[in-house]
Amino acid sequence: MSDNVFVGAGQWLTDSAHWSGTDGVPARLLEHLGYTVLTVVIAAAIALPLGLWIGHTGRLRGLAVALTGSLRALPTLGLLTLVVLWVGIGLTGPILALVVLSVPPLLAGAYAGLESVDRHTIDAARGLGFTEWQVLTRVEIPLALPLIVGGFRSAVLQVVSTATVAAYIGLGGLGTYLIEGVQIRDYPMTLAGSLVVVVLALVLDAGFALAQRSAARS
Amino acid sequence: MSWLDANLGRIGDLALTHLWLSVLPVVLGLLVAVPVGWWAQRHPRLGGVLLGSGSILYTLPSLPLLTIIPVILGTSILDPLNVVVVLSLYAVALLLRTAADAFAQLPREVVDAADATGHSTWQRALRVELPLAGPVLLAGVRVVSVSTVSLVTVGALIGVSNLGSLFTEGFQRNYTFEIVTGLVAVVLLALLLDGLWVLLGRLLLPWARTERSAA
Amino acid sequence: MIEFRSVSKTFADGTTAVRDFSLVLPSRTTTVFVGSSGCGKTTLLRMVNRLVEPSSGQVLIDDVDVATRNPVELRRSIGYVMQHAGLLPHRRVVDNVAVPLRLAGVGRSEATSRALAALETVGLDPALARRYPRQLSGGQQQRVGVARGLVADPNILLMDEPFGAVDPIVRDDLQQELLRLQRELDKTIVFVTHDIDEAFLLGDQVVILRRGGEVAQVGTPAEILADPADDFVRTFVGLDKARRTLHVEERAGARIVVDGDGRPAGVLGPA
Amino acid sequence: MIEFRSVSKTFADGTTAVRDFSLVLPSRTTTVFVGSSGCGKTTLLRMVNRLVEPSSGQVLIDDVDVATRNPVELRRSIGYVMQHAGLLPHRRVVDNVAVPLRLAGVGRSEATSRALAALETVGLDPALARRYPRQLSGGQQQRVGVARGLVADPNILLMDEPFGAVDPIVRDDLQQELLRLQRELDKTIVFVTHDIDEAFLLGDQVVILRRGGEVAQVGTPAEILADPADDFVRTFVGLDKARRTLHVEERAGARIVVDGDGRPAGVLGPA
Amino acid sequence: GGDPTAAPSGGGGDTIVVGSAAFGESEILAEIYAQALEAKGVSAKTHLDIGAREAYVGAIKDGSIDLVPDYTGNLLLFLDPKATASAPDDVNAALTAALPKGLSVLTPSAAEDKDSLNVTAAFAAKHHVASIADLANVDGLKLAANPEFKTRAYGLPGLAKVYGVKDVAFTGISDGGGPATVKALTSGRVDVADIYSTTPAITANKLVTLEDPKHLIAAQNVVPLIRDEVASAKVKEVLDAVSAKLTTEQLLKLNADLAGDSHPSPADVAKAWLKANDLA
Ligand SMILES: Nc1ncnc2c1ncn2[C@@H]1O[C@H](COP(=O)(O)OP(=O)(O)OP(=O)(O)O)[C@@H](O)[C@H]1O
Ligand SMILES: Nc1ncnc2c1ncn2[C@@H]1O[C@H](COP(=O)(O)OP(=O)(O)OP(=O)(O)O)[C@@H](O)[C@H]1O
Ligand SMILES: [Mg+2]
Ligand SMILES: [Mg+2]
Repeated sequence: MSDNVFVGAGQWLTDSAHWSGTDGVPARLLEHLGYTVLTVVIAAAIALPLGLWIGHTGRLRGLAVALTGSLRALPTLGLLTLVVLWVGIGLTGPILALVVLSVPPLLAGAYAGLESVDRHTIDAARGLGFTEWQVLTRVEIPLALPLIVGGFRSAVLQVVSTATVAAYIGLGGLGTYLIEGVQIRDYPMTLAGSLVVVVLALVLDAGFALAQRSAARS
Repeated sequence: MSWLDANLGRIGDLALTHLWLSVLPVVLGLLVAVPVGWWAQRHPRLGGVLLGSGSILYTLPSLPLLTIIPVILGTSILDPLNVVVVLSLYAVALLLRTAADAFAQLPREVVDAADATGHSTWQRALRVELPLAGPVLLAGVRVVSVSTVSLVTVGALIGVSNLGSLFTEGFQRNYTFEIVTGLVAVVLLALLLDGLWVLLGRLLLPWARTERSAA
Repeated sequence: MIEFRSVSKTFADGTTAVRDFSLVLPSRTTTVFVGSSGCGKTTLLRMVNRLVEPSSGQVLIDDVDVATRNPVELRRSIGYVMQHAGLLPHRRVVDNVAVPLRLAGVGRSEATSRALAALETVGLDPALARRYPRQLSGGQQQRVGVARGLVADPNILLMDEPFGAVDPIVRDDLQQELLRLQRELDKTIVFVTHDIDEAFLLGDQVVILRRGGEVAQVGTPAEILADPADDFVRTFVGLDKARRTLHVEERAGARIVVDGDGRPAGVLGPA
Repeated sequence: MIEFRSVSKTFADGTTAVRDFSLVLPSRTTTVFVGSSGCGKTTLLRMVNRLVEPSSGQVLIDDVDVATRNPVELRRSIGYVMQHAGLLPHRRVVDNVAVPLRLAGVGRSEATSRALAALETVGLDPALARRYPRQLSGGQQQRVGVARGLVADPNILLMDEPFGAVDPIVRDDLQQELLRLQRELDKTIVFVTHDIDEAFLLGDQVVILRRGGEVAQVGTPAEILADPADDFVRTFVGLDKARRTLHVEERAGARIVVDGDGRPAGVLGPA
Repeated sequence: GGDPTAAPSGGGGDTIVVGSAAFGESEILAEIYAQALEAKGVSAKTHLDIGAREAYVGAIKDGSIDLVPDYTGNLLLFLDPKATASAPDDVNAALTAALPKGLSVLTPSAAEDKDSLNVTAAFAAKHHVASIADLANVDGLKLAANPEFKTRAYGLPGLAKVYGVKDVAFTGISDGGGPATVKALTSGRVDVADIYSTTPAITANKLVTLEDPKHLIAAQNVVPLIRDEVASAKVKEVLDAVSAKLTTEQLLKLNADLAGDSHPSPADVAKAWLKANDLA
C-alpha cells in the first residue's frame, strides 16, 4: 500500500491538471506564501521591537523568557479552535494562531542575539561616546544579525509547516491537499501536498542559511 | 465551573497521558541526537548531510505524518506509539542540530586543555565535551520539550486521547470554556516540565550558573 | 586638571571597589595608577568619563563636576584606551580607529586618512588596516586601541594597561612614543598599569594603590624609591627584593650591573 | 634530555611557525624560550607532548622519538602549564588541579588532598579551592594552571608564559618558588616567556628566538648580555636601549641606579 | 476482542470497546450502546472521539475497537465510493454487501441524521428558495461543507447532475457541519451550508433546511457497526432494542441536551435517555 501511495503521489504531481486554476499547486503555493509572509510580518512587528528593547536594556528578561516559553506551549490546534469559535472562519483565526506560533522564535532571536554581543564591545562603544541609539543600531544589531536572522528562519519554517492547518477551516493554502486528502482518503494527494510543503520549506531554509552566513561574515 | 468539577478526574487522566506522550519523545530524541550530533560535528561532511536530512524531517507537516506512520510501522491506528514515533522524529530533528552546535561551539582552548592533560578520546567526550555542551543542550531540550507538549495535541485529531481532546470536543460542542481549560492545562503542563528540566540542569550543571560573574 | 573629591564606588553586587579616594591630577602631566589586580584602577579611570558613576563624591575636570556634563559629549571629548583593546569586531581595523572622528562629524575620507596615520604612529603595518580585529594578535589589537585613543587628538587621554599584551620590543617603542607625545603635545594623561617599571618610566606622578583604591603613596618615581611610605610600598616597588638591590660585577669583559639574584640588570656606563 | 632534531611545522593554513629547529635541552636544567609574539615558542613547546606534530624532524625524550609513544600516555607523563591557564570551566578549582592525578588512577580523596597541597605551593587561598575557574581572576587562574602542572610531580615540566597574567608581587613570589623547586627537585623545565628579564632570572639556558622559530642566540644569561650575537639580540635584551645602560645617581639621600631614560632601576648596594 | 497486546487502548478479552467519531452525537450513541450493554450484563467500555470515519473504521478493522455507531448512507459511500443507492432500504442492502469480512451492521434505527443543505431565513426569503432545485436560479452561489463534499456523489457532482446547480464557489471546512460551518453561514460568508440534520443549531438559528425531492442525499439511518467476533445474540438483542427506541426527534433532543448550558458529558446524556426509555 505504501508503495502505491508514493507512486500515486508521483502521478499526482506530474498531472498537469493539478498545476493550474484556483486549486492548482501554483495558486495554493502563492496563497501559502502569502499567509506565511503576512504572519511573519505581523509577528516581527510585535516581537522585534520588544526583543531588541529587552536585549538592549537587559530589563524584563525574565518576562521575555516566560513569554516565549508559554507562547511556545500554546498549541496551535487549541488556539485555532478557540478563535474560530469566537470570530468564525476567515483570516483572523489562523493568522492569529500562527502569529502566536512565530512570536517566540523571533523574540528569542532578537533578545538572545543582543545578549550574545560581548559586554566589552558594548562597553567600548559607550566609552567612545556612542549614544544608546547608536549602540543599538551600529553595534548590537549588526553583531546580533546572525541570531536575529536565525529567529526569522525558524519562525518562517514553523509557519510554513503549520499553516497547513489553515485548511482545516477552509482557508486554502497547501494544507488543502493534506486535509482533503486525509478526509477523502486520497493519500497520494496528501503525500504530494506534503512534498510540496517540504520543498517550499527547504528552499526557504536554504535562502535563510545563505542570509545567515552573509550576516555572520560582515 | 460545574463542568470543571465534573470533569476534573478526566482532565487529570488526559494530563497524565499527555505527560508521558510528551516526555518519552524528548528523552528518546535526546538519546539519539546527542551521540549522533557529537559524531556529526567530528565528521563535518557526512555530518552535514545528516543534519540536512534532520531539517527536512522537521518540515514534514505533522498530520499526514501521523496518518501515514501506522501504514509504515504496521501499528494499529489508535496506537499512541504512532504519536510517540512522530514526535520523537521531530525531537531528533531539532536536537540533532542543537547537539552538533553545542559540541561545535565548545571553546577550542578547553578541548585543547583536555587533550593536554592526557584525556583519551572517550574521556574527553564524556568528562569534558558532554558536560560543557550541557547548557546549550539543556536550552535545546527545553524548547523541544515545550513544543512537544503542544504538538501532542494534534494526536487528538487521530483519536489518541490527550489534553488536545478538550479542543476537538469543545469545538464540536461549541464550548469555549472547555477549549480554554485545555489551553491552560497544556501550558501549565509545559511549564511544569520546563521547570523540571531547569531543576535537572541546576543539579547536573552547577558550574553553569556562575557563567556571567567575574570580569 | 582632573580632581577626585573623596569618591567611592560600591557596585550593585556589593563590591566596594573604591573607598573615599581624593587626588588632584595636574594638567599636562602623566599620572600613573599602579597596583595589583582588582585594586580599583579601572574603576577610578572610568569615573573620569562617566562609564562608572561614583556612589559618592565628585570627579571634576577643570573645576566642572563631570556629573553635570552630558556623558556622550564628555566621552567624545576624552581619549580612552581600554584594558582589552575593546575593538568593534564588525568594523575593519581602520574603521575602528576612525570611530571617534566619525562620531565627531569628520567626513569619511578624511577620517580614514587620519586613522591610517594614527596606525602608523603606533607602528602597525598598513596592510593590517583592512583586516577585522579578530584577524590580529592580542598585541596588535591593543595597538589599534591606542591608535583609536590618540586619533582625535583629545586633551585628556585615559589609558588602561594599554601595553599589557604587546611584546617587549614593541612595548619599549610604544612607551618611548608616548613619552615623546607627552613632551610634544602636553596632554593630561591618566595611565593605568600593574607594572611598576612602566609606572616609573612614564609617570610624572605615580599613585600606588592598595585594594579598595586606597592610596599607599603618591609621588615622583624617585621620591617613592628613595623614601617608600611603608612596607607595602617597599615590597611593591621591590626594594626589599633582590631585584632592586644592585651591585656591579665584571663578567665576560664588561661591567655588568647584577641584582641580588644574580640576574644581570644592565651594563654600567658613565654617570 | 629533550632533543629537537631539525623540526619544522607548517600548519594547515600554510603558516610556517617553525623552520628547521634543532636544540638539545639537558636534563635537570631550565631552558627558557624567549621571543616576540608569534615567533613559534608555543608551537615548539607543544611538540614535546605531541599536541603539535612536527611536519618534519623529530623530538626525542631520553633518545626516544616521541612520535613512537602513545600521545595520551606521553601527555600524562609530562607536566604542562598552558599559556592561558586552560582550566576546565565545569570543574571546581581543586578538581581541575586533581585532573592529572585522577587520570593517572589516583583515588579521589588522595587526589584532592594532593591538589590542595599544590594550590598552597602556588600561594592560592584554600578558600578558592571550591570555586569554579570563572570566579577567579586571570592571575589566580594562571596559578591554578601552575598547580595543575606540578601536582603529579612529573619529571618534565612545560611552562608556557605561566606568569603572564599574575601581578608583579605574586609573580616575583612564583618565580622564586620555581627557582626553589628547581634547586630541590631537579626537574627538566622548558619555560616560555616573552619577558627577557624573566628569561634571564629563570633560565640556565636561554634561547632567543626570531620569527619562524629561528634561533638568534643560545647561552647562559651572562653570556648573552656580555656577548650578544648580533643587533637583533642586542636590541632584544635592551643593550642598545637606555634601559640597560645604567649609571648611579645620588637622589633623596640614597645611591640610586638610574637608566638612560632617567628611570630608577634600583638602589646600589655593596658588590 | 482480538489480540490484547496489539493495541494498548483497544478491546481485549470479554469487554466490548465502543468507539465513536469526533462529534457529540456519535459520542452519545456510543455511550448509549455501552451503557445499555453494561445494564444487561455485557462488559463494555468506550473509546470516544477517535476522529473521522477513516480513523474509526480503520480502528474497528484492526481490532482496536469492537463497535461503533455509524450512519448507513455515509458508511456505504465510504466503503464503496461509487455507490448510488439513496432510499433507506436500497442503502441497507448495498451496505450489507459492501462490508468487509468480519464486520457487520445490525438492524438500522429509524433515527436519521444526514447531510442537509441549509440557508438563512433571510436568504430563503430573498431568493425564494425552499428546495435544492431552487438553488439553480441563484448566481454566484457560495457553499460551505466538509471537504469531501467536493467529490462525493451527493456533493457538488450530484448538485450539478441531479439539480443542475453549477458554478458553486466551495469552501471546505473540516468540522463536520459544526460551529465553524454554522458561523460561516450565519455571518453571511457563504449562502448554503451542509449541516447534519440533527444539529440543534439549525433550529436555534432558524435556518431553513432545503428539501431534497430527488433524494440526492442518501438515507443516513443510525446503525451499529460491529465486529462479528463480538456480535453475540445477547449483544444484538440489546443493540436492536436501543435502535428500535431511537428516533430522529430524539437525536435532535439528545444533541440539544448535550449543547445545554450545564454542558453535561455524553455519558450523562446517554444515561438519562436510557433511563427514560427503560433500557437501563
Ligand atoms: N561592574 C562591576 N560589578 C561588580 N564588581 C566590579 C565591577 N567592576 C569591577 N568590579 C570589582 O571592583 C574591584 C576593582 O575592579 P577594577 O576593575 O577597578 O580593578 P583593576 O585595578 O582595574 O584590576 P585589573 O588590574 O585586574 O584590571 C574588583 O574587585 C572587581 O571585581
Ligand atoms: N593551529 C594553528 N594554525 C595555524 N597557524 C598557527 C596555529 N598555531 C599557531 N599558528 C601560527 O604560528 C605562529 C607561531 O605561533 P605560536 O603560538 O607558536 O607563537 P608564540 O611564540 O607562542 O606566540 P605568543 O607569544 O603570542 O604566544 C604564529 O604566526 C601563529 O599565528
Ligand atoms: Mg583594570
Ligand atoms: Mg604562545
